[in-house]
Amino acid sequence: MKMFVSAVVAMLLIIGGAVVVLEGYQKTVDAAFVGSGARPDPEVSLRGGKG
Amino acid sequence: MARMKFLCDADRCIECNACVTACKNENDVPWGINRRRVVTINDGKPGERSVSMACMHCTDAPCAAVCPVDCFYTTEDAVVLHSKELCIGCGYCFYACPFGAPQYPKVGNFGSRGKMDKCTYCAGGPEDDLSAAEQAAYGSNRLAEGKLPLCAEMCSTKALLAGDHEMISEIYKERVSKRGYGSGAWGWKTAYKETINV
Amino acid sequence: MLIKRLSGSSRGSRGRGAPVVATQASAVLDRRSFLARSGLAAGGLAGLSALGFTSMRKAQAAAGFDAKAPVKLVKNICTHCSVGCTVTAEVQNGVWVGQEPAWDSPINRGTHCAKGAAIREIVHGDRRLKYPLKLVNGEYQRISWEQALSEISAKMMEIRAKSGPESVWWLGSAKFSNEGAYLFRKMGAFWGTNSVDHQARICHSTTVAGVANTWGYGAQTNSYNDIRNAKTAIIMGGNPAEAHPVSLQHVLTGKELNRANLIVIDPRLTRTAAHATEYVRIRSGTDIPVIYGMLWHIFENGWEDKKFIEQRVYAMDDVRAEVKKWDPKTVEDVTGVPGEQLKRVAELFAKERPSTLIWCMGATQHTVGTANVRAYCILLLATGNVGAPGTGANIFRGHTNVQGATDLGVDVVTLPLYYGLDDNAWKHWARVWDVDFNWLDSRFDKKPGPNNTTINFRTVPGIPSTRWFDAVSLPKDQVDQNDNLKAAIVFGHGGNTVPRIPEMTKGLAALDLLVVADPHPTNFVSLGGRKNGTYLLPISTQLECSGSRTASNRSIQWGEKIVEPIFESANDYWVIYKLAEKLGFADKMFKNIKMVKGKFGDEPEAESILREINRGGWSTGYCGQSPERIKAHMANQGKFDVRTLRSPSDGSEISGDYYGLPWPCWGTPEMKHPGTPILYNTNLHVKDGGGAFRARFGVERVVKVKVQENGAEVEKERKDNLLAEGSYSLGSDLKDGYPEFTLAVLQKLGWDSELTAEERAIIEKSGPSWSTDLSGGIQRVAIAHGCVPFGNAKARANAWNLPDPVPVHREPIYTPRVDLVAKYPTRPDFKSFRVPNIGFSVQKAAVDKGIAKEFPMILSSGRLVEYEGGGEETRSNKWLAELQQDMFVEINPRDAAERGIAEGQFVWVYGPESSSKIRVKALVTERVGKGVAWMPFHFGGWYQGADQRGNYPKGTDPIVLGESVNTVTTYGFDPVTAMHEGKVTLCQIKAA
Amino acid sequence: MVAFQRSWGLAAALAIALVIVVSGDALAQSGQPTSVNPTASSVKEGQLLDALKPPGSGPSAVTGRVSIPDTKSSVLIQPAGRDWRQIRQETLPFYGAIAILGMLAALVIFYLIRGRIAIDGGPSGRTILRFASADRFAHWLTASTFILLALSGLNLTFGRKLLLPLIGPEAFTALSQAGKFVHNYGSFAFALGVVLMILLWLKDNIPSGADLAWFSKGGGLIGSDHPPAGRFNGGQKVIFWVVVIGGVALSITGYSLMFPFVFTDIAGLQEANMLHGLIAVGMVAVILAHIYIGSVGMEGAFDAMGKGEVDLNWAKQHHALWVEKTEMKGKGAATPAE
Repeated sequence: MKMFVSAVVAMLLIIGGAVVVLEGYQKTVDAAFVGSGARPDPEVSLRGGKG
Repeated sequence: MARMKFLCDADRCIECNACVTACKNENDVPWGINRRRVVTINDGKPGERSVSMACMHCTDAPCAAVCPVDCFYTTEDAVVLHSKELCIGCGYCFYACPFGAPQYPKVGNFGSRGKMDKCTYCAGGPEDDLSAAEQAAYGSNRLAEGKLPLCAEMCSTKALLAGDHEMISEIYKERVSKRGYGSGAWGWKTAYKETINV
Repeated sequence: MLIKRLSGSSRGSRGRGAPVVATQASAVLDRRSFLARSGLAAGGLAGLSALGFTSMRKAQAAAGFDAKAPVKLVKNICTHCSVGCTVTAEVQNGVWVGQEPAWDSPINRGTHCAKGAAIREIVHGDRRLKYPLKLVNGEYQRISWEQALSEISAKMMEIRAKSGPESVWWLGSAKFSNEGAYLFRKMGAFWGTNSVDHQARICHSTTVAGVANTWGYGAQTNSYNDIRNAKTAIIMGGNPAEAHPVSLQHVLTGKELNRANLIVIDPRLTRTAAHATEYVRIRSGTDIPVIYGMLWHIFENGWEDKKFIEQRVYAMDDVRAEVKKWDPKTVEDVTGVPGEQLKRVAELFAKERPSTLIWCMGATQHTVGTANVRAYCILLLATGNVGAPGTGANIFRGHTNVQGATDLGVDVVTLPLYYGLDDNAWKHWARVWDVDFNWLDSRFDKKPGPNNTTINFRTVPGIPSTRWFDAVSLPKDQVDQNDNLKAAIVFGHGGNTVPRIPEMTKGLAALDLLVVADPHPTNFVSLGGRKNGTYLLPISTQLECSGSRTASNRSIQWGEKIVEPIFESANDYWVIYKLAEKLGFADKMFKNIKMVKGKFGDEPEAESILREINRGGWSTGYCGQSPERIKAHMANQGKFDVRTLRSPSDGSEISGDYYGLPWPCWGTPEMKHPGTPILYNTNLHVKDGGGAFRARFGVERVVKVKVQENGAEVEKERKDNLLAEGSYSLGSDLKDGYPEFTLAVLQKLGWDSELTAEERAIIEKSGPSWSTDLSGGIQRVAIAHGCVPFGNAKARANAWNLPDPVPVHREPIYTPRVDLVAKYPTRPDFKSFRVPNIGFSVQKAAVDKGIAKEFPMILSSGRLVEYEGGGEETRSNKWLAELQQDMFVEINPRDAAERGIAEGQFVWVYGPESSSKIRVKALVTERVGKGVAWMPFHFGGWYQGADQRGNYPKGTDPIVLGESVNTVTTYGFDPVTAMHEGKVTLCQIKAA
Repeated sequence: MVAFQRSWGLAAALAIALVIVVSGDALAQSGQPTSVNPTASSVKEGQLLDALKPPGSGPSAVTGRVSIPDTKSSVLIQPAGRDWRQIRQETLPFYGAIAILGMLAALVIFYLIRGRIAIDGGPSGRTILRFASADRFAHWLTASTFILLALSGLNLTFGRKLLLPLIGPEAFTALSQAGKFVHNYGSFAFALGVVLMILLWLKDNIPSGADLAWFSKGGGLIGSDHPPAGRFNGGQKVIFWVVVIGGVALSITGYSLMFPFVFTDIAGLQEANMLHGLIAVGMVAVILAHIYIGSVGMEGAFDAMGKGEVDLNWAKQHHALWVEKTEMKGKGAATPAE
């Protein structure tokens, strides 16, 4: 049973890791759809992680 | 009751984007989400046509049918609305929608794409009419004020018609009979399973 | 924060009995709350909260929700293009919270284009200039208005002392209200220079010159609404679908109801061409051969309107001679248009009447701009398509008040209302301004002229906006004034709309003083690398002050102030008044103008400025549009008919008026002249808006002619009658042509007895002619007899006082067809507007250096519907900026394939002068033909590949920046008005 | 993000549209379409939809050009949504229900007929190591995530009809939202598990002759004698390959759904969603059988993965060849069962 528990814990860790990592790359539309010349409101960057 | 529809007369639409900015102005839609957009077909060639497209509020709406959490409802004016409280942002409505109307606040969305936002025919959402909550989540509710969607009201050449389907069909038929040509009621067969024989 | 209406109310919708219970826009609901509500919170772990694990949040009422403040509906006019759409604003507690369609306006009938529907954002403007700024060692410091105006005026006085008044250059704006434009020109006059210009220079300056020299006034002869009557419409050199979208409502409705022919002639298959019944693709810069190609078919087949020509046109035979050279073969070689197609177009235009000719920048922005425009008018005259419903020269003006600003003299060649610069004009305005003529004269520089004459700069045209930086950088002896330009006072004008930006940056850097008074910092700030001597003054938009503006169809509309000027911005009136005060002539300048309490203290009242304009506006019929009459029109917009623009004669205060009292609106306001919707319309009585061609070129023209007389060649004098023959306006007592009305003419006709005593007294003190008689009596009497005050003459097919009296084709300076330059060279070099115009040498050098091989592609520029003018204002509006986020060049698929360019990739566009290059995206499309490239001209803020966003003061940089097309556009100026050649030059494109 | 439309849809649409709309416009040097009447030849929706349909398939999308960076919005009409809806509303639920309920029914019937398969000669009290801790870890990692993914996935397909009426919209939204969250982020754990299993057990799962024999005798479940089997018998190999192929397919389609428009356009996403659903439902059915046989259906089977040590008699009965090989190596010394 020990392995079952460790497997479930591993699963939860992976889920948590995925959230933190992937949310970092998650872009909001006001950051995703920005053309070469555009810079919408700087302070309202809803991008996760890197500004 | 009225059966509200949209009709874009592609022979009058000049892609001036008034409908797009009117929608943004009236509903305060943020950068990146375009409830309404104008698509130009055959761009640059003779026979080029522009069509303004948002949600067509279909009969037997595909989005409502496929929604896993059943968050859509159709008003008696046949306007297809949804509740952002119930939506889980799964994207199924986007696959089903023939017109690409549903939009999501996030892109590259790894499962948390945010609540779906789409054209509400300026009829708000489930919250009580003209309340602050409805205003914040869905934008204005012009239908409750006895008006029509601002995109159609402000269309520069009166190409985009909104209102009861008999009235706008009548207007379009009359126009086509007078001018002798017409590229048809775009999207009606797909959305309403019937069209205006031009 | 965009304050959005919290409405628990019926928003004052029309005709609804329900009491107006509205909510106060208290809680700030903007895009962030919108996104938060849609399940999207900021921050890294957005995933968790975004999902709203406990998604069952009760919709908590926004704090401070208040439903008491009523909604006020305010009408103003859109500040973007010249169609003149009415904007209905909903104001709650002094906050503009929403826009409603203005259903009543006969011009836009509730509709808008993208810019009009997004105009509310301009008054919220988080990218606006917020307070006066001073550039100190490259850093912008916030200063007070008082300090800014004192330092500016001190510097100006210093320059005046050292170099004289001509070294200060005034650049006004087409965004002024009529009152602002008038004050700006008046300030230039009181300062002592005629170097006062605005966007009309690079818009329709050639139209005004060409059309005025053909039949009297240089303005749109009919109106947008009148196009509904047209059976055939040619749109040549214009793309109204992007530049005047709401005008398409009338053009397309007319096309549908009349099953009209809509023919678009343009080098590019524009959005307008997509709705045409016939599209003719021509080579850029060959307008005259196309027109003459059509006239060739018309004269060949006798389709011309012979009676019209014989009665109302002078010297059409000179044109016939020139047209003979343009047979279909030659036309096809030069323009690329097959003969068959031009014949079909010519036949439709001449036979299926009424036909109208619509044009815009495509016709005017050439080194042959004035000649182009005259050729357009000649085509209309030949086919008798002037002065009737559905006909006419529908000149689509650009900005919201470029027509009003042009009328009110923000122009280097004239005083307000086209009086010109001669002594007669100055005396007239001295009388109206109630100022001593000699004092005005003393304000101007004098300079010894050739064979001991003295040049009085009071009567010398100033320096236009296309040449100002040459006047700064050229050596002093090449500039015909005491010293180079030292200071530039810029009110509401972009920095990227004039060609040769590399040259301009040199001039910009060399200026001692640069003042930019504008709602936005403009491109002047991003270029030139200035470190000191720059002042930015925040000016409010016209939506934040009241005033009248003249639309392209000459209708004058009144705009009510919607909200107070935001941040620390002030309106034009106050700034001009304060500057005039600091310069020491405010007392004289505002002598008859009432002062009212404004945001920063006393400011001139718009209504009283308009009354002063009415007191002096006799020459152009700006005398009848009193503030009261115009405001009555705005209040009763719904009563005006959409096709004729006339209101029913029901005895009300506006009965029988045409909407906006389109000028000329003769006589005093009390005379209640209804305005002239269609110029030169002989089918109506003058008191109902009828008219005729203006007798402004004299009664007779003496022409020296060589004639064979019994074997010897003798030079004889032939006298040509310039007055109309057998054509007159309805109900005219004089059944033939007659000169313009003066006291002498009245006396000869015995009508002077009808003048009242007061009128006679005023005439003694003021001028004896219809345009200088301040009482309006001469006009009243003339109209009583059914005659037109400015006379009844023939339109001139041959404008003998202009270069190329009969328009001739001349190749653009930079032309791909090098073989044609010898046969159709540009005009020889000459001094124009105080600076040398060396177009001929530049064209010759281009041919010698083989520029056409190294730069094979024709480059043209034009409009986008989402942006306007230099684009600063519209690129700062996030709803518009989102729609066009990349500066691009349109390139034909085959040209792109040859250069290995893919759709959407970055490319370099190289210009033939100053090794200029810009980095833009490629838009591969069939809109442009092979060998043609096209770019919008609204972008700025990048320069030759480098992003200049850092040069803008913090928080005032527009949302979208991009390269300016005018970095690669080139030399070339119209001989009459110094208009630039923005529509055709050469370029090379390579993948970046 | 490239601002202009770049998907093949546009190029094809325009090229084809050009053919049907314009009389051959051999563009002369100056790009001169000869007699052109843009209005008469105005393109019609029906015309375009039919013309753009690749032969023999569903109607293709009508695409055009938009000026906003969101290039996917240039798809004006994509009727393929109808087909996707058809499969989502009818095909998937129908076959899903059949597969799952059918399997459950079959297992119940089998249990009633065959009952629990006992160990020949009862448990011997001595055990033999069957699966090391790594094997067990991989198995349980994949198994536990699969169960969660299956439940949340089935909820999206059947929840609306079955669960929503019971627990009400708000609760169902909360549940579905949590389910989607777990589904999307748990997928990484599942993918990892599948990879581990491949690494660990691929070599023992290559199909061989013995398997055919195993199948011909119904795997010892039907009838009496028991075909010899190596480490993994035929059935287990089937399960292995179903999990591997199915797992990989689900991951591919799943991740193209989680990264929309990165790999494919709208049509691709619809296809991925259809495949994801159908494969998943099939896998659920198969795994149900696996769960049955590994727990209720056979005495002593659970210990293989539970403790890793199996009863010797069980091992001899089911995996005789494997037992011999192991003992021959003398590695698997018998140790008394704890």
